[in-house]
Amino acid sequence: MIATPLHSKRNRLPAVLEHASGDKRFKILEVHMKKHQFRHDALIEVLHKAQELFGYLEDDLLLFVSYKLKLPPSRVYGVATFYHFFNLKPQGEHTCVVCMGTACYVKGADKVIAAIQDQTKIRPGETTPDNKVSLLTARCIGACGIAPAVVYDGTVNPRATPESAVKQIKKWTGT
Amino acid sequence: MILNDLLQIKDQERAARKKTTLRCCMAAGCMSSDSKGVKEQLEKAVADAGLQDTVEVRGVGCMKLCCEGPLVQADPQNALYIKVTSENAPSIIAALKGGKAEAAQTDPDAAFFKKQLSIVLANSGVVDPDRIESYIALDGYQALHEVLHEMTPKDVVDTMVNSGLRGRGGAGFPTGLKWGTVAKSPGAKKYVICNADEGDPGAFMDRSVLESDPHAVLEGMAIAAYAVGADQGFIYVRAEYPLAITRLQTAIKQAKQLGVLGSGIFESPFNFTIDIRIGAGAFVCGEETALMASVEGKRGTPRPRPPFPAESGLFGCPTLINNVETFANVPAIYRNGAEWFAGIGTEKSKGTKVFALAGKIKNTGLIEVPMGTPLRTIVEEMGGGAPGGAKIKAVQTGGPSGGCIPSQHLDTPVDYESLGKLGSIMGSGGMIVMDESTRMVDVARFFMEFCMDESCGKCIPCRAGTVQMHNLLEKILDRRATPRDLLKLEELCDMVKNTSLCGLGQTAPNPTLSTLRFFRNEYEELLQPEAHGPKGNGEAKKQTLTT
Amino acid sequence: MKVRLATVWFGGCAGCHMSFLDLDEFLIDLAEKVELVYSPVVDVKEYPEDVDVCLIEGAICNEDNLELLHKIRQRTKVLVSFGDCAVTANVPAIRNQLGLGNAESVLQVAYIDNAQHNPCLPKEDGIVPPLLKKVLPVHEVVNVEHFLPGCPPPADRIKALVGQMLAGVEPKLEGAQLKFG
Amino acid sequence: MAAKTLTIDGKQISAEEGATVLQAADEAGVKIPTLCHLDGVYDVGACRLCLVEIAGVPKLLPACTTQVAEGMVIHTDSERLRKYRRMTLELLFAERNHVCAVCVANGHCELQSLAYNQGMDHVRYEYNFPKWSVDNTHRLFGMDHNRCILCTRCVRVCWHIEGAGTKNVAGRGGKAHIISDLNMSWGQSYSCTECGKCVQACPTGALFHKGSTAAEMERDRTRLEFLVTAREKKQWITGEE
Repeated sequence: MIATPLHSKRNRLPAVLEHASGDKRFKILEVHMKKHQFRHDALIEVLHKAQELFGYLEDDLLLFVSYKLKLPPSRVYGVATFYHFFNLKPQGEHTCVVCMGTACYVKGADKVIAAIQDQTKIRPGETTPDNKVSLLTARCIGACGIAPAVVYDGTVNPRATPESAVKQIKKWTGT
Repeated sequence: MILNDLLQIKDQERAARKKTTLRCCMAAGCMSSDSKGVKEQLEKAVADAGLQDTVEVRGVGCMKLCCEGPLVQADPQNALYIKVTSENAPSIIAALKGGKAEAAQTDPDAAFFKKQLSIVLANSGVVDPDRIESYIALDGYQALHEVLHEMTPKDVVDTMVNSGLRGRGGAGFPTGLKWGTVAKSPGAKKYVICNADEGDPGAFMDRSVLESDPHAVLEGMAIAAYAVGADQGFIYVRAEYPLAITRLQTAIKQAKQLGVLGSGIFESPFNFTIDIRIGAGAFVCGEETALMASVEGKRGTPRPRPPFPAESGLFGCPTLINNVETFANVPAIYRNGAEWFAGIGTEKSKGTKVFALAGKIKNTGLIEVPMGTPLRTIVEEMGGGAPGGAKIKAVQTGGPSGGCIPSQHLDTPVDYESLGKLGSIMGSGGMIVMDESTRMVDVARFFMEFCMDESCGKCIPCRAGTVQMHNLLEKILDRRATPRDLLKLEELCDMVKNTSLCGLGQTAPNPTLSTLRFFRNEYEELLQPEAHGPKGNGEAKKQTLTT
Repeated sequence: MKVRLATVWFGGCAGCHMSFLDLDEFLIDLAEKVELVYSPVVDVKEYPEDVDVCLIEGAICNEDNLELLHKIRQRTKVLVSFGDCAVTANVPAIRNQLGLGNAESVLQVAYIDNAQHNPCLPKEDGIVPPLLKKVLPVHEVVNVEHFLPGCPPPADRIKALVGQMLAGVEPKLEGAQLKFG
Repeated sequence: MAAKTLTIDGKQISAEEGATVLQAADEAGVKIPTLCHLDGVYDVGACRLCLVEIAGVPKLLPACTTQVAEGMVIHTDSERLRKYRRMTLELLFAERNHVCAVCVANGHCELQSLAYNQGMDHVRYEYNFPKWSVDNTHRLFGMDHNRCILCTRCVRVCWHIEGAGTKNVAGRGGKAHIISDLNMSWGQSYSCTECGKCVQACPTGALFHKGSTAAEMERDRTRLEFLVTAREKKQWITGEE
């Protein structure tokens, strides 16, 4: 795969700033940055806030952050892609996070996730084509006492089974 | 804020205690089983029965037996209710008046509880983590007052040295020595960081401490800051722990309002503020130099040491980094004295250790035991063995950096040195029990996959070596590997261990090495004979032509 | 008794064999010491038994390669991976980057997309041997005793290795003699 | 500056206080292999090729970030170190698609020459054959991710000598890769000043001048040295021309 030469390059920033001026969420984000005095070390905090406001971190949003914090865009992108918590693509309507920590794993989380994959036909990190469900895995949510744990839209579900997981997915997808 | 104000709060809080207390667990595990609904129903039932003046329903932190949650404990009746639902919660109130409780009970004096010795978890399941007064009622912040007014920073460091406390994050570095080094490092600005990036899968001690007793951590950090001369602290906590973050935010706000954090604490010249930094899902940030990079808002990649953080850490300033459990030990050490603490545990490992007991075991949850307690006591007596009478095969400690201890070594005392001798580590305290149905090569592959995914990619041995080791483990599991592949795996383990930049890479081979050491037959059973050529030797046999 | 030498040509451009022919007068010395029992330049159909040494050019790309390689290993004392394609899989393995289905893609490009006449896939038996899912260097399939990198290995490098072997010493190439590419 | 006396591979040498083991060894004529070190930019200790044994220190330490100390006894070329170095190189070759035969840097590549100098005659690990792209969108330069070893020299010269901050590492672990700006094609990068320092710094054929074909891409490091001297020592920058 070889990309071909481009002869025009264009500064996207003015367009991004103009777009941002009409969107309230950018205002809120800027207030948040101001709270941190636009400090460079607040980048991760700012990205958390941005993801909370917009759901995911699209390029224009990252460009806005880099401009406001006076950081090179490559720094912002490098940080946003280092941490698995940040999504650069939109997520589905519902999220299903299967904990794959050791305790959950030895208690059958692998079977739970296999059942969900079978039902949704997507792999971890993907979203169903109808944009209903995103499937994610977590490294350990620290709920080992109730393993295996699955988080449905932010709510922890204890002692999950392949059946209970499929039931929840079906509820979301209406099948 | 002066001492009298503190004592006044303590007295008021104690005087307000009611005849009966119903403690309802509000830590993340029980919350996921609707303990919030349980608490609401209990409160409603108390109101309906007109018992507001004699019965207190208190939301508390972790009550340790997580597998049986939601838990409710009635005192002084000493009744521990398990798996309480919002439907049967009202019957617990009825039982106070002689009725019958529908909720099941378990024995609060069973070995799981009785064999514990609580220092770090002393307040866990007792205080209301959302109320600073509740912490003060149990002598909270008195140690900080005493330290600020009656000890020099050097005294504080000396006490820590004498206590013998060692870092609870995994490596077991003597805490007093670390404090002393930061204290001696020249620099006008210094930092204290609390490492709450509890990333080991299967470990939830730090989460529980933060959710159950956040003020103990804040007080510990403040004492440490005074000892080393820092005025700014950070708590770096995982984004996966939203409840812990909320509780910490509440605790910091309350501590500031009361004046036990901020400027001129207890009318001394000592200033100290604490900010929270939320991680974003990177295991490597548990490594101290990576953590500092992350606090600085950068990619969480580690850097070579020296210079150590004690000399040049956050923003290039001397920095003290300890983990949650280490800080949570601090107030008790200054309340009760270094000798008291040094009297607990073994010669080289003092005090207690909190473990998160999970996996194929009957009682999963949190335990705190004196250092030196045999694994067998923890797993068989306290944990109740594997469920369904299955045979325990191994205990995994230290997460992806640790190893599997086979059942024949269950009499090993739990301390830094003994676990190290078995090729495992104490680690942060995750303890996963495995029974006969667990395949050890699969366990090794599981951890290798973890390390491969979590490698930051900076140094080659870890970035590319974990990929190759994972390939080889998959090959073995798929029955495609030959004895030569096994040798290649062992050679890579040695190389990655000795050449990686940070702890993640240096310890990534441990689960594989320890399962190879104790369960080598499980690997060998999966091997295929060499397809062609010389068998059994690692290198292709070098030959010359002899004609 | 003369050393029974074989050379074989798998997935590669024959450049290594060309380089072998560049040995010039050394070939004459060689002819006194070895008997060439199998080679693309010798008209022998079946790989013989009891071969002392075999120089293998090329990566393992298809089932014919694979089958013959196993036969070679069984019938040969010493195998030498001869040139980068044998040692690293080199250019033939670039198709591996396309992942699953790369073999089909390669055929599509070669026989359909770039065909000037009668674009069609060679389906009949014996025309194109079935391609492997992944092109492999020789040592990932069988044990290999010696490695002679280079694309192609220059004649002096070949001479050094073969010379050492004939002299009965452990062949050892060093430094720039081991340069890939 | 005080001088420190130390022993490197049996040779008694003296080095300035604050010098790294790598510098001291270099001055003493002992060549320690490295891929991520580049004169003029700060060291990151990432490639692990310059690890050395220091008597009394249980761990191997990178020569590039370890400072000399009085009485240090250093071994740079033990059998163990040679074995680890060869393995490190094999891991690199297996990681991406380093096809030397068709590389612009063939014959001028630090990875290639290190491999043969360390006696790497083949790679024992399975090649990953990952799918990486070639970015040819820049007017003057190209980036072939297949040949990148993530030494981050390009990132460091871009940030610390040029000050543009165009290049960075994105992603992590095996997915880590070099980006321009927000992972856009290089030709679209608005911050790139087209100075070409990254191309000069690259040890392999990952960054190249467009138009170079196989084995044509040679680098001129003196151009970097010149700039570093200008910026750090300010030798001829006196305020007015």
